[in-house]
Amino acid sequence: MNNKNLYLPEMATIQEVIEETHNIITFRVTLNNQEAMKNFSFQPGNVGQLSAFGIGESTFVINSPPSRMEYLQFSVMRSGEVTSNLHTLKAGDQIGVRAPLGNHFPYEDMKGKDIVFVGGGIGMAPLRTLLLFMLDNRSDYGKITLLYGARSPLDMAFNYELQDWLDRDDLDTYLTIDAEFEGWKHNVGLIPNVLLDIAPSAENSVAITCGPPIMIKFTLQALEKLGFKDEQIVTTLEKRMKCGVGICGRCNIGSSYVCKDGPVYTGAQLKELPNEL
Amino acid sequence: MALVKYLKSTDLKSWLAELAQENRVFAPRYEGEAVIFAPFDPEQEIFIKYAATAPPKKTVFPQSERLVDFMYSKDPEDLSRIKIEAQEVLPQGTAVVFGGRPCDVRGFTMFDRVYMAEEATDIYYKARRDNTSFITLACDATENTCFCHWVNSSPSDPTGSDVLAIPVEGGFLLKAVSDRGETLLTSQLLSAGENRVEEGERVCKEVADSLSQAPDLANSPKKLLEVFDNIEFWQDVSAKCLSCGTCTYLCPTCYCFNITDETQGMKGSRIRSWDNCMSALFTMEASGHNPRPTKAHRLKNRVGHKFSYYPDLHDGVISCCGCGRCIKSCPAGVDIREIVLKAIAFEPTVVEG
Amino acid sequence: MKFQKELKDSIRKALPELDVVIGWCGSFDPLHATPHFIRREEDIEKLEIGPLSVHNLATYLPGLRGKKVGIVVKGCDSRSVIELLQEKLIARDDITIFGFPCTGVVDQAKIKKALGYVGNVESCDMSDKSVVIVAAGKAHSLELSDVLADKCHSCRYPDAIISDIFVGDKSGEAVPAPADYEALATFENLSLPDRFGFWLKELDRCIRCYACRSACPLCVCRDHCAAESREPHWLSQENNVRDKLMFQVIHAYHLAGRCTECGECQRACPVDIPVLMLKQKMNKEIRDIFKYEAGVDPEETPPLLSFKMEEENITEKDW
Amino acid sequence: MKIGVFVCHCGSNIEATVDTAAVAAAAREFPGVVFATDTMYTCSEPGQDEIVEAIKEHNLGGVVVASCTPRMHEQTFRRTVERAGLNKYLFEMANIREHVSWIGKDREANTNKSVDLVRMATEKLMRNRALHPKKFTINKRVLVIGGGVAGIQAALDCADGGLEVVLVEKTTTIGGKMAKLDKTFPTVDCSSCILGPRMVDVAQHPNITLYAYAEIEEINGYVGNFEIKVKKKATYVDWKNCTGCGICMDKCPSKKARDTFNEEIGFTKAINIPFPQAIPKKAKIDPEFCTMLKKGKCGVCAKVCPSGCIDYEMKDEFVTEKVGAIVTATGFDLFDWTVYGEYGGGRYPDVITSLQYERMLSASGPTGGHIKRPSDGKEPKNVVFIQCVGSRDKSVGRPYCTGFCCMYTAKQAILTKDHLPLSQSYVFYMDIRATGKLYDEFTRRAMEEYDTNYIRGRVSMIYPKGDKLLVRGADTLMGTQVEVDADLVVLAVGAEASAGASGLAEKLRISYDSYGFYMEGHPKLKPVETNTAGVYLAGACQGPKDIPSSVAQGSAAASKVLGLFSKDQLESDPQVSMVDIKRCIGCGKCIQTCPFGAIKEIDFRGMAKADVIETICQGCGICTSTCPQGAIQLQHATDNQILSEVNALCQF
Amino acid sequence: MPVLEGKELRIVGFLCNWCSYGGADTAGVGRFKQPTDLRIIKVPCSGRIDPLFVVKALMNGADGVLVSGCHPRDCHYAEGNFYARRRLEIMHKFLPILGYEPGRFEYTWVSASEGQRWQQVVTSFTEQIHKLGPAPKILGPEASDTLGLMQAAL
Repeated sequence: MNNKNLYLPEMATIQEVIEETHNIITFRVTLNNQEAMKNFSFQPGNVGQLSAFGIGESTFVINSPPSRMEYLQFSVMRSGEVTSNLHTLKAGDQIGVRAPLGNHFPYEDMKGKDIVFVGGGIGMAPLRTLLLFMLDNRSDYGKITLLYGARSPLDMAFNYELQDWLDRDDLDTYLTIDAEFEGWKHNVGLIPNVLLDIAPSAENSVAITCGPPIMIKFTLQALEKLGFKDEQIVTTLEKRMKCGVGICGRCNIGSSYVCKDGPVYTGAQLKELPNEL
Repeated sequence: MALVKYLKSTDLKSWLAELAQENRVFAPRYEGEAVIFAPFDPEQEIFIKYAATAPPKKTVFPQSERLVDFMYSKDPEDLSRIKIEAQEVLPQGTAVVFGGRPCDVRGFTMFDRVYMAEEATDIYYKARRDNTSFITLACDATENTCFCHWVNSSPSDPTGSDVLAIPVEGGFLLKAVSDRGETLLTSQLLSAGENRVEEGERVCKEVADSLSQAPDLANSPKKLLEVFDNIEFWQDVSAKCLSCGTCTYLCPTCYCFNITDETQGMKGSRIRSWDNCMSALFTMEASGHNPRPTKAHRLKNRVGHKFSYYPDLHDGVISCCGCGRCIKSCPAGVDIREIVLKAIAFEPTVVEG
Repeated sequence: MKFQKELKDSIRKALPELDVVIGWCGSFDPLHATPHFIRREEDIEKLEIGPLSVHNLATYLPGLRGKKVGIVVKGCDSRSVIELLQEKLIARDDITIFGFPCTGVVDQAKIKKALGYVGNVESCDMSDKSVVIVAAGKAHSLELSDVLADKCHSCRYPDAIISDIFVGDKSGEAVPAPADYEALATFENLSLPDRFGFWLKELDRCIRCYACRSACPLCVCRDHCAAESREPHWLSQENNVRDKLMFQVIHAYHLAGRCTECGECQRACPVDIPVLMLKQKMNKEIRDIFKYEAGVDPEETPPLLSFKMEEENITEKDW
Repeated sequence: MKIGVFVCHCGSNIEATVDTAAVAAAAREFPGVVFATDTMYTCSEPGQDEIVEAIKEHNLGGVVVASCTPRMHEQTFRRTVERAGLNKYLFEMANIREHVSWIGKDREANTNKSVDLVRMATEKLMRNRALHPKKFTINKRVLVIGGGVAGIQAALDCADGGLEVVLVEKTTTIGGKMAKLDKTFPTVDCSSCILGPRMVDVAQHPNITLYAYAEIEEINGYVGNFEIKVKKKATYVDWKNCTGCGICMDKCPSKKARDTFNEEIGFTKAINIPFPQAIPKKAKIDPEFCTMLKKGKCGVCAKVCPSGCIDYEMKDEFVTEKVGAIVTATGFDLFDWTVYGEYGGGRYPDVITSLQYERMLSASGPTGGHIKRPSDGKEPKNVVFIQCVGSRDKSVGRPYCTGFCCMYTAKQAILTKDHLPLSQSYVFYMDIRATGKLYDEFTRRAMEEYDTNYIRGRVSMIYPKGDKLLVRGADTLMGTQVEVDADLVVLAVGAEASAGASGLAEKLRISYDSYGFYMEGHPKLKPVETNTAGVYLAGACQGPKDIPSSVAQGSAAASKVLGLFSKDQLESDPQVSMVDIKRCIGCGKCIQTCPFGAIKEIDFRGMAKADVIETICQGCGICTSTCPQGAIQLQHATDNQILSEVNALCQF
Repeated sequence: MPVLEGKELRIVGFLCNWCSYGGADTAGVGRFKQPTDLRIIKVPCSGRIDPLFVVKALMNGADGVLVSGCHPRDCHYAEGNFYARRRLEIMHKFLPILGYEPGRFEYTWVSASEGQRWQQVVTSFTEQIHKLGPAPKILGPEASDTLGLMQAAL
């Protein structure tokens, strides 16, 4: 048996805070224990619990790829007590990290296939991990398409690397916002509609989508229209979590614990689970 | 054959006092009109006439416990540089629990599969579980709410226990059921018990026989999933539920918890406390979205977890020990047996044409 | 009960217009009843009213807002209905109230105390005066009055104060004598340290299940109770007696001038903590200061939600 | 949050009994505090600069200043932190001067207490949020309540400043108490000669709408947007067409109507115009005395009125006015002196009030300016003036000094001599209070040039002796008993709050003192503001005042209004309540208890929820303490903020 | 921790901003000497004071709680102290059932000009609390933690 304390966070230091949007910030953190940092290993899609000591913990995906290990990156959208508190932290501040937790994207199974990323808002965070990972292992994958949408350009995270993605020859990047905005040169329209316009081929493809529930719902419908089968679709789920290790009991959908067995699910797996999202 | 001893009723307190020299000893006590487990106190009567109102769950899984203490300290050179130390608070010492019933103690085995899983072990739970011995009292009578025999157990089931105490004439027949149990039975107060084994077996059999025929619940995992989307079914069975936490907190197998932080000045603690899947807050997300917004959804999860999801993950073992506390203590008289049977019996109405 | 048939008939008549009628029926043993939600004609037959009809069904009303609900009420329950109407938490037009002349309900804790463990209950017969319980083949006999709930002994409103359909004969006018709070007075004879110690000792076994709150017909915050919120953060989730007692004070204060002393909080408590006494204390003071009784007039305003420029019965400290 | 703590010495005011350096040192140990220091004068320019610099250097997210009371300098420091780019609500004060250093000398205990207060402030500060005011437009019209000299001044100043003014007067004419005066001290100017033209200005000013014989029925809304319901009481005369010719009054057969303008020295007609210079000069029927209204017989006035204005069927009428600010100038009333048995309790006709005497002195008054004893119409020889009647007297519940009686008594003594050169005036006084410009000189003239006999002492008894009144009192300077055979006794009756003051205060939501005078915003620094934004005070409604002070306040109130209206939009105080819509169950208890009607029920996805109207909310927090689940929270005084202060103090 | 051992008891005051806090200021300006035990929490209005704050303070270890607002009819918010009076009175009457002496908590009215009255109130309340001595305290998570010590004290 493993005698590691499941609940004891590793102390870490915030190296950098990036203000992404008015309500999203990104932390780049390193574990204080250098040995632990050096040995830290994870898979794209794994999540971690960040501690605001005195307030509580909250779950975020590690959105830097395992291929880049100078720091671990987490993006935090302000919504509740914990995230509001995390938003007050600055570079140099201490933070608790419990990671990696959960499952990961089945990137091995995706080798040799065309990849379609569809991300909405903060849902871009998990996709970023896998995208960067695939770009770092570019030859393993076929054509890669990215569709990233947000309410407005002001709500678009990872602004600083979007141009690089747009410029790359080995990546087809599409950006979209919900409504016209002065100076916006990319698509305007809801993600599912833009997706149908781009119409990526389902042939030998995998679609990975993440975003707010309503976007997911319509994106799945759009993907279906484009001929994607359930097993060709991958998404991530969100639930209220506490322990992060499948014990505390709240994040289950039937017998699957999103914190431990998820957060990554294929469309086919989702169909197997009871309907309780 | 395992070690068997006899204890006179009149020596019970003395024996527990002996055990209390090395261990924290818990025994049932009568308070208000309730029977609860409390630290053994020779001044207080040990109440074993019937099963305790609250099971001894808290002896291994306390109502709340500090998981991590954290302390802030400032760098005197630069007060904005704050060091945070997080320190685990592991339970210490050994304990003996006397007077739990077979259902109560078997409940811990439901915890064990989750808390002491190979890939992730809860060391807080494990520390207590490994250091707590159970001298379990076999039942010599049953109540209307008892249904341990529905869930593959019996009034004298020793699963999870270290010693099984069977009430016999003038005292108890003590049967060691684990190695640890044997070490508990070394007191001079105990006499040989072999000559009473037969009497003990008779007591157990009589009680077992007094129970009515148990229904077959093998189908429950499948049937509960079948009614998952039938919201009317769940609204119907949950109508009288008040969404309180009595059933979960009194349940020997309910193991869900919450984690909250409390601070005062420069220090604080991360606390684990019992949580309750019947509460709306249990699954309420920061955004306000709640995947289980009504008591129908929540009761569905509670019943589903015990009779479907858990068995699905753990070789068909139902995560219910049949103690009946959730029925007996429910302020609205919700009866989980009724719900499970109803689900098993449920046949979707075929719409003709 | 003799008017049970009449009640069933009137429910049968009203049911087509209603989504549900809430009453009581038999439960897991003959000694207990349970709330009964009548949606279909065939559910009516199971209805049973009598001394086991302990539950205050008004608790369910706020959760059924927007539905057409019929509810069977004892006199005391009707006061909760009035209070809910007063606070506009239910709409009068949406509910149909079935009243009956209540002759008192039992206190299960008293039965438990009187009989101890009885084993399997096989039958329970309640006549006007006595209770005969057969359990594990043995008959136990009790005086009904010995096991009636305390509130029934000092009941002033045996008939529903408000009802649309009343079956049976009303037992008469409300008994005018005010509740005398005898038990409270006895408790208040204790010294202050003894009272302090009493509450700590009693609350110590609280499991924080909040059944007291969930069963309370006037705890209308439900999912948003201050007990578990962090904003405001009144209580920690730790298992400590301070927070347990603090919650009981919060509960009592939030009910001040609203509580009708139906006793559901205490009845629901699985570990039998005498939490009703705190509410009774509030009510007694409210009665003495404001001459006010909750749950008798749907047009009234609870005293803590109103004021007078001159308060006749408040004497302020003279420094 | 990174917090900076500044502990002020306040020179030696704090430092003398509090070890400020030790407080700062203790503060450095508190959670969040990254910088703490003690400073000589934190409120001084260098002190404030130090805060600004520290905010920048240490990247502070909040500041605590431990110094004087926040009532003194909270605004100052809020501006300071704002200057450094912080939101001004990320600031807290610990009051270690008024509440610590000034009330005890135990340095250890004071230091220890100061540390606690700073700890509380930091704990609260950590839960503060940046708050941002909302802007709203204002209705640049002003309501002036009361048409005495203060109200007239305020109305004219506002109107001249270009504002539309609504002036509401309770009686049928403006002019107030000043219009009743004969002369004014210390210049002995003719009162109506100086007031009259201003009254005419009011009548003629295009920006002023005058409602005379009207009262305030209802006030709703908030600063910038009040809505006023005015009750125009029935006069039974159509004022639109009444020319004020006075024929009705001449012909009216009912001659025993109460003449309030003349302080009931004599009677007036049932239909009357109170005095020739009345503004508006319009007739009004007193229904109590009109035989037509009482018995349905007579109708003379209707017959004689050349413009057919009489309307016996007239009813009270209501008009609604929308304004952005309110000036209250409701003046004062006279103390009811008849409680004094020693002065005859009202039984002797020749004991009159100073204001009655004033009417008697006035050439346009009921006696045509002749001083006549009410009892027999004879000219008096010995006139006794008694001061402090209902002033400075605890036994009648009037411990305060009315302030202007000394002066008008001197004036009346002088005028008596002017009217009746052979008369002799006596003044019984307690002290002479003559603190204004040229005032003391004036009282001296009364004594020295007009030979008024000033006797320092109180009158113990007045009783009739033949056709005279024997006034017996003490001369405390001489230590003797004095008796004067008086022909007329004039009582210098003190001022009290006007009869309807408290009722109006409740409509205005302003507070008043135990005597009914309105409370100003600050006794020193906010003399014409009230604690309700947009409501200002002028004149004697705030406390007894002489004419120049009343006029000065009228102008001051007007300048406040003009200042308020110099902006097109106002900012609402963001310390208002906010509803957590997820937690609100829509029970409406907060709506029920809000004194301002600032919470309304809204429909949110089919559920009832409470919603705060930010511009109306005044920030009292009654709703927060009413809501059982704490779903409505007063910003800047939330449950968690107050609980954090409690916990900072009590958690052993 | 923050109390001066043997010298002070822990007294918490809740004062409305407009009257009583000003009254305490006036007392300070007048240099009216007062005991040092009291710590003042400023609230906008006595109507803002949830009587549960009083209970919270006592249960967390305060020895006395004093609430002061504007005199009735003088409330800055017109009605706040009328509500406060009812609510605080009820709590005042309620506390003894928990075992707190009635004098542990008092409420009163002091206006901004009543510096002297404030001095009088603080002095007399502090004396009252000192006369009562330390309030009963809850000393640990379990009842026995407190009860044991109470027993020992007897």
